Amino acid sequence: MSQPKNFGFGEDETLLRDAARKLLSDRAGVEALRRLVARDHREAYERAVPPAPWDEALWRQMVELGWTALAVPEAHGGAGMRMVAVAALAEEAGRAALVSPLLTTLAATLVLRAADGPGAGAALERIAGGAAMALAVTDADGSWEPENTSVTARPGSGGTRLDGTAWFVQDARKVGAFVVLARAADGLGLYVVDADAPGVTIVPDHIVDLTRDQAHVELAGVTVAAERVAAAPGGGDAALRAALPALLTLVAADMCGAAEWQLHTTAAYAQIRKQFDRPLGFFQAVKHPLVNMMLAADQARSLVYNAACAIDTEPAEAERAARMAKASAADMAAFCSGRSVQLHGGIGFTWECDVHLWFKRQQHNQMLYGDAAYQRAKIAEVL
Amino acid sequence: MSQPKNFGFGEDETLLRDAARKLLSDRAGVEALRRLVARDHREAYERAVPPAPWDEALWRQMVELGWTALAVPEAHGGAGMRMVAVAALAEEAGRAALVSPLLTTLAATLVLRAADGPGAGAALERIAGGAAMALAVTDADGSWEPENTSVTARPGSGGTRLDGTAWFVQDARKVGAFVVLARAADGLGLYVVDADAPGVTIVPDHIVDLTRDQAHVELAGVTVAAERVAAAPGGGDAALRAALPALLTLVAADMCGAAEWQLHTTAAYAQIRKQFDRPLGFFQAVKHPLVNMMLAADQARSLVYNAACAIDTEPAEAERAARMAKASAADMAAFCSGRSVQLHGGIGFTWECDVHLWFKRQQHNQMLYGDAAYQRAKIAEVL
Amino acid sequence: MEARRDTPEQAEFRQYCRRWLEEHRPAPPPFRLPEHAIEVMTEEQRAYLARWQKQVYDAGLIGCDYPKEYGGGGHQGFQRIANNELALAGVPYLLNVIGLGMAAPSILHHGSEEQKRRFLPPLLSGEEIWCQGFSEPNAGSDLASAQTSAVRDGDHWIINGHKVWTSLAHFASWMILLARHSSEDKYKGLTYFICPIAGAKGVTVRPLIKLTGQTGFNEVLFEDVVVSDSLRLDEVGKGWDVAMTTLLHERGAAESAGTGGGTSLEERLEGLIALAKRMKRRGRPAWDDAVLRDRIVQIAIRVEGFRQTFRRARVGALTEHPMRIPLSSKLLLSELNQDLAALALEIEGAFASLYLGDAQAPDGAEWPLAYMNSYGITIAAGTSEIQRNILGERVLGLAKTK
Amino acid sequence: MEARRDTPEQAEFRQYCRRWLEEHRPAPPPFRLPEHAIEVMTEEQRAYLARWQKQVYDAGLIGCDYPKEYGGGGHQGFQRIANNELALAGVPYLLNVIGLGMAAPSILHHGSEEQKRRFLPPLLSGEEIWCQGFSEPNAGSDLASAQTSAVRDGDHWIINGHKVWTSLAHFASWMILLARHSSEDKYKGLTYFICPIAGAKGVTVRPLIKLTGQTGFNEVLFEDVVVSDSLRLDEVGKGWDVAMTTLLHERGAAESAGTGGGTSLEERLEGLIALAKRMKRRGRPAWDDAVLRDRIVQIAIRVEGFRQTFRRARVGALTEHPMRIPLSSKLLLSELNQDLAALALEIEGAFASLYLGDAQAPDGAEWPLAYMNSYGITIAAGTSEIQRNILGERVLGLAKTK
Repeated sequence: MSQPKNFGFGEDETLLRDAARKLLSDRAGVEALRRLVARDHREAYERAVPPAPWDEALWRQMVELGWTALAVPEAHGGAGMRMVAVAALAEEAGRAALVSPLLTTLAATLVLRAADGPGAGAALERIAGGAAMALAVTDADGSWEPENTSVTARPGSGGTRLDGTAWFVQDARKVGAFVVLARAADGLGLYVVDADAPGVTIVPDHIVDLTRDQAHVELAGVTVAAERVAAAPGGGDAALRAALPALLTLVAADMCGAAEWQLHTTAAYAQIRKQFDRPLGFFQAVKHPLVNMMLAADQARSLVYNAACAIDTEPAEAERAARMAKASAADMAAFCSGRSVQLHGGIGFTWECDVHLWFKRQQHNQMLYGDAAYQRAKIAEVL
Repeated sequence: MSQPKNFGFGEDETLLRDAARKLLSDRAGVEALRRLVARDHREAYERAVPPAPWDEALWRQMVELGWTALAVPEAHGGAGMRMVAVAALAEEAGRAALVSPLLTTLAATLVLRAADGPGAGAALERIAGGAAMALAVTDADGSWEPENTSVTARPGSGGTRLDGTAWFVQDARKVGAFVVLARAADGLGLYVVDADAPGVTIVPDHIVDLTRDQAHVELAGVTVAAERVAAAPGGGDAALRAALPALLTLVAADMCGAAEWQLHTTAAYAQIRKQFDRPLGFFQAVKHPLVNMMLAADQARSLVYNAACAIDTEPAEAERAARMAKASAADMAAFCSGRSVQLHGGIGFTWECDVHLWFKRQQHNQMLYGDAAYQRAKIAEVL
Repeated sequence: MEARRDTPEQAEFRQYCRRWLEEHRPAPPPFRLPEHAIEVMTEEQRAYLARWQKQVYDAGLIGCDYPKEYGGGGHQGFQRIANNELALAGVPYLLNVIGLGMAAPSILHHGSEEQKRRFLPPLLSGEEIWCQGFSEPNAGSDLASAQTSAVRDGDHWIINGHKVWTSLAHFASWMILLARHSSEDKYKGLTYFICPIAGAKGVTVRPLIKLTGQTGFNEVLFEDVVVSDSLRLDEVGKGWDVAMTTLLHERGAAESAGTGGGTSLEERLEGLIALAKRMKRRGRPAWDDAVLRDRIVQIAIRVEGFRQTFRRARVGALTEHPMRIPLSSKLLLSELNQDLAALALEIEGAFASLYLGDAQAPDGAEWPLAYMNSYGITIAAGTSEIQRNILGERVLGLAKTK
Repeated sequence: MEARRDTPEQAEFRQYCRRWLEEHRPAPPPFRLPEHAIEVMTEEQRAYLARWQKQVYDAGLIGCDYPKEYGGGGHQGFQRIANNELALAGVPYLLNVIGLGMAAPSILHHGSEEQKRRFLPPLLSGEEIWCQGFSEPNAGSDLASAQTSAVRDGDHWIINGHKVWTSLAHFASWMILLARHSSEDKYKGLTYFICPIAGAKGVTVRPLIKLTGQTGFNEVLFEDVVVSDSLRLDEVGKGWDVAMTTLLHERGAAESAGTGGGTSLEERLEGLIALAKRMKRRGRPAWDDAVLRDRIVQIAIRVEGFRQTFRRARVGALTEHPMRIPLSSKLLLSELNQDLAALALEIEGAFASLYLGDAQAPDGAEWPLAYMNSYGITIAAGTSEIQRNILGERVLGLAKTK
């Protein structure tokens, strides 16, 4: 199967992307973002229970616009759009450093889409209907290898009984349910668990990133009914592996959008800010790093669209393409974030300057699903 | 044992260094160097047998000044000077991109000094008397691990019989004898073999570096008398290992001297050459790389003197310090060489510009005794 | 990999190219061919390669996308395929590399109807070789400070000056020449000419030697050289704009010049990986060294990134600023080639010391040669430093560094 | 490692320091202490640390190499030892970091006899805290463009203006202040003052918040603040020279500020290695990952290189240009700290997301905090870009970029 010249990015994708950019700049611009998460530094970092603020009205609006249904197959009431569309939306979310369970829910969707259990379809329908969900698949070492899940699934009265803890769960306090990976006697399964189900305890982490919340989710004798089993034992890791390229592409796309914001914000500053009686941008020590930011962002972005397109049209190429996109985007994000602070000079080091919000989001993105070196090691295995 | 504050670099070392710098700039300056090795590009690279020109008169003068006897213990008619002195001399040789078996002979000296065989002392006395010698210890894979030597030593009539080939022998056509590492039944030994001994064939390599010659030395039934055995079987690898820190420091020092030449030559060019109606040095795209060259050169040089000083006063620290020096110098050399060409612009790409002579010498130095990544892997084993 | 983007029509053409190249692969010459076209020096090399280019042209693999009336094939998106197949086939490179990569697009965009009809056909067929006259001894990076003068004299111009970096000038019938007709304005004072070289009165071509020890570029001196005004490209004072077009289209030239003839970036990457699997490091294949492997994968990612960025450049919806990608390709490609070759030298270890003519040299000493030559590309036609200025100023809108 | 360079006398002093520090290690405070001195905000933190510095001073571990008549110990080469032992002992850091690192050397080199006798003793003992007034909202990197004005009025000067980046100002008795007495010459128009802060009429201190979410530096506003001419440091118009001295001696301040209090570069490296041996990567210690290990060794080499370069700076025969090493130390150290912290975050993987107050955060979230704070150091008191200009211009003699 061959890839379309334009990455499959056509009319619909352009419309979606432009609509998203407009809505987010209207409803989730820098000012709104600051009010939401950075009004006060003590509030943000010094509370015993870290805050997890988000704009639920904006969420409802995104649901109405069908963003949560984007990746849900039509058979389950979704739009069943291609990965290039999902990537474009993720890119806009990153550009706005969006505080929302949107990407988390899209990630859950991509996994559920690949799962064949009785509960998968129902969960997808809930998502299409506006439910936010998060993956709960990572172990205490922060490993992204499914085998390592520390949650166990055993037959119990009235269904499957889950015990253990899922770590590094994204936006845990913004979602209504978790898609939990657990080890049963005969393999790994995926289970849909409501956040308020008996036996579920959400323990918030204190994190650097102000645009997300993260937690570990403790499961003590949580019962999951048969119709909530998204992937029967033995099918869970298969579903995760099938969805992995899409998960990597999703976060890489977020990084590309965020990097564009960093690039343009820093370039704009270099145009107006004067030092030694000249605009900063006159100096090659500022100009050339900005150009290097642009070049790095372009590489990552091209690889993201290639990966998205491969997921849509060339599955055999997808994992390699997606790992390349994530590796490229992670190194790019580290570089662009550092320069966005450094090139802003003194003001860039302050809380009042916006750059730290993207700096921190990127740092968080870099390690999600494994950092650049990890992805490269995986790529080397297939070169 | 603690290191002296000044690295042990005192009066004598300063005098030696300054004398060396003067002699080499008088007798082996850039003009002389060009006449010697770069008069004609076809001559340099297109002859069936690559040339190996050198200034034997200058060699005799260096012998008179006692440079070859520098590292020879006083017991064998040498000056028995410390490694800091040897490093200082190597630094000047690198600064001048000196065409001479001097460093090769110093390397052989450092190994012989560590060898306990009957022939070691005699060989050291020959060197003190002005004989040039080279190490022949590397196998066909270019490995610097003694175990891998592909030369064998067997009892023969009238002494030991050597067979096999030693590869990547430096300045092979400028020396009178080789210190050959060979595997005997009961371990590795070191044997002093005259270049014109029966059974010795020197096969010149065509190499990039214009300031050296290199060859593989074929040994077919070469007989070595007992008094020419520098290290009896079992003692050869010990001697090489003992000398290794000094060998690494020697080549790292050469790189530091060469880098200083590259730095000052390129900076001088940036002072006078104009582009866009300004001196090149005005542009941070030129200025900052030049500063980075300087910073890298300073780091390597400090590590070289630390390594030399450790060899003299703190043997337990010597290997680690020397590997750090070589690793730092190799990366530094690659960076400085590249910038010295790039920052010279169009002229830097031509044969008529001097920079390629140092560029090529540095490229050769980088891999001698193992490149930066190899040294770091060795360091990691002891961290 | 390339093939997956073909339309049915293109796929058919690709098959045709493949078949033709298999059937017409020329016998290897009895003499050594240099690494790439811009190093060709001897008459026998020239004759051999000129014959080959004519054959390839006649077969329809050159100028595929150029209009028929200018000697082209009148197709769309065929040249990429032909280039790709030419590279894969490992046949000799095309001799008229400056003409194809730089002169042809400049003439196509800025030339008069007459000029296009007169110059493009023999350029594409290789019957007339072209060279470039931009750089000067005192205007390396700073093209716009060119001092070679063009003085109007009725229907003619009198050219005086000195150009360097002029690859292939010793075989060239024509040069694309950037000259100064007025000293009033640095940029508007420049005019662009098609200047006769071979046999032209007052033109002297002298070979220069590269740091690799190889020839392949020249300096050209002009003493009262007479050029008809009909050889002026675009208007008087438009020289800088035409030169920008030339440099924009240079990528092709840069790539083939940068990398040893026909070999593509992908092939060089494959060569690098093969080298790592072949060379020994601490007794095992260098490929088993995780640190080297990680760096090889970094290069592989940059190669794929370049390929995909080039692909994205053709998708309007996914590119904001129109010049953002085009202006970056020469910079990216030349530095990528440099880093790729440098890594190869590290993989080679001691063998990196071996050079042309050495039996033990891996890949015939391709890598040390490619590494040294890579500086020609990061320097020529606007150094990497200048490329970054251009990107910062024209794409990011930063203040001019001047 | 440090010890091996001691003279017998110094070795004895080292023993004394060790013993004293063991016997006088203060009880940990009931409240959290910030990572380093310039973040100290609360009165209880100040009191605790001021008490500690006084104790250390009375024990003779501060100002060891300063003349006795200025409250010092009158020794030579003792301070390095005391600092080293203070770091190794893991005791609280010294509060008056700007005073010790920047004000004291400036006063010692440029102050009058009276100024030295008046200001150095309480500075060393920590009884008077100092802050620095160099940067301004519109003169970040470009110190020399400071606009804060000093107008002569008989035996006094009237100060008006706005300084930022003034750590510890909220506790400070004094500020080293760079002000403009004349607009004629950018550099010669600057004069250097010792300006009263605490309780001084017209002085307003406002806290600023760092991107880490922590306080620790301030902005200070001056409205007709009256400063006696006897508080001028060196001559009128010599402000720039004094400022250069201040920045030259900043390393100490930069190091402690850059890196979480007392911890030395070597300790941070050990912490990095320990982290790598502790954190898991693909089920095994990150240290087993050859790629990460290679990068750790690269950092280890830079750390040793910095140490040895600093050592070489004191050996005349091995340093050509006298400023070559001193002018590079702030740049090297700040970028090394930044890269070291960045690598630590990669080693932490998912755990790098965890921040202050999280029980699972490795090393109490020291690394993300250190990484973010490292930008304070690559930016403050002359950005890395400016440092490279200074080195290129003052050491390599390149044309000024201005």
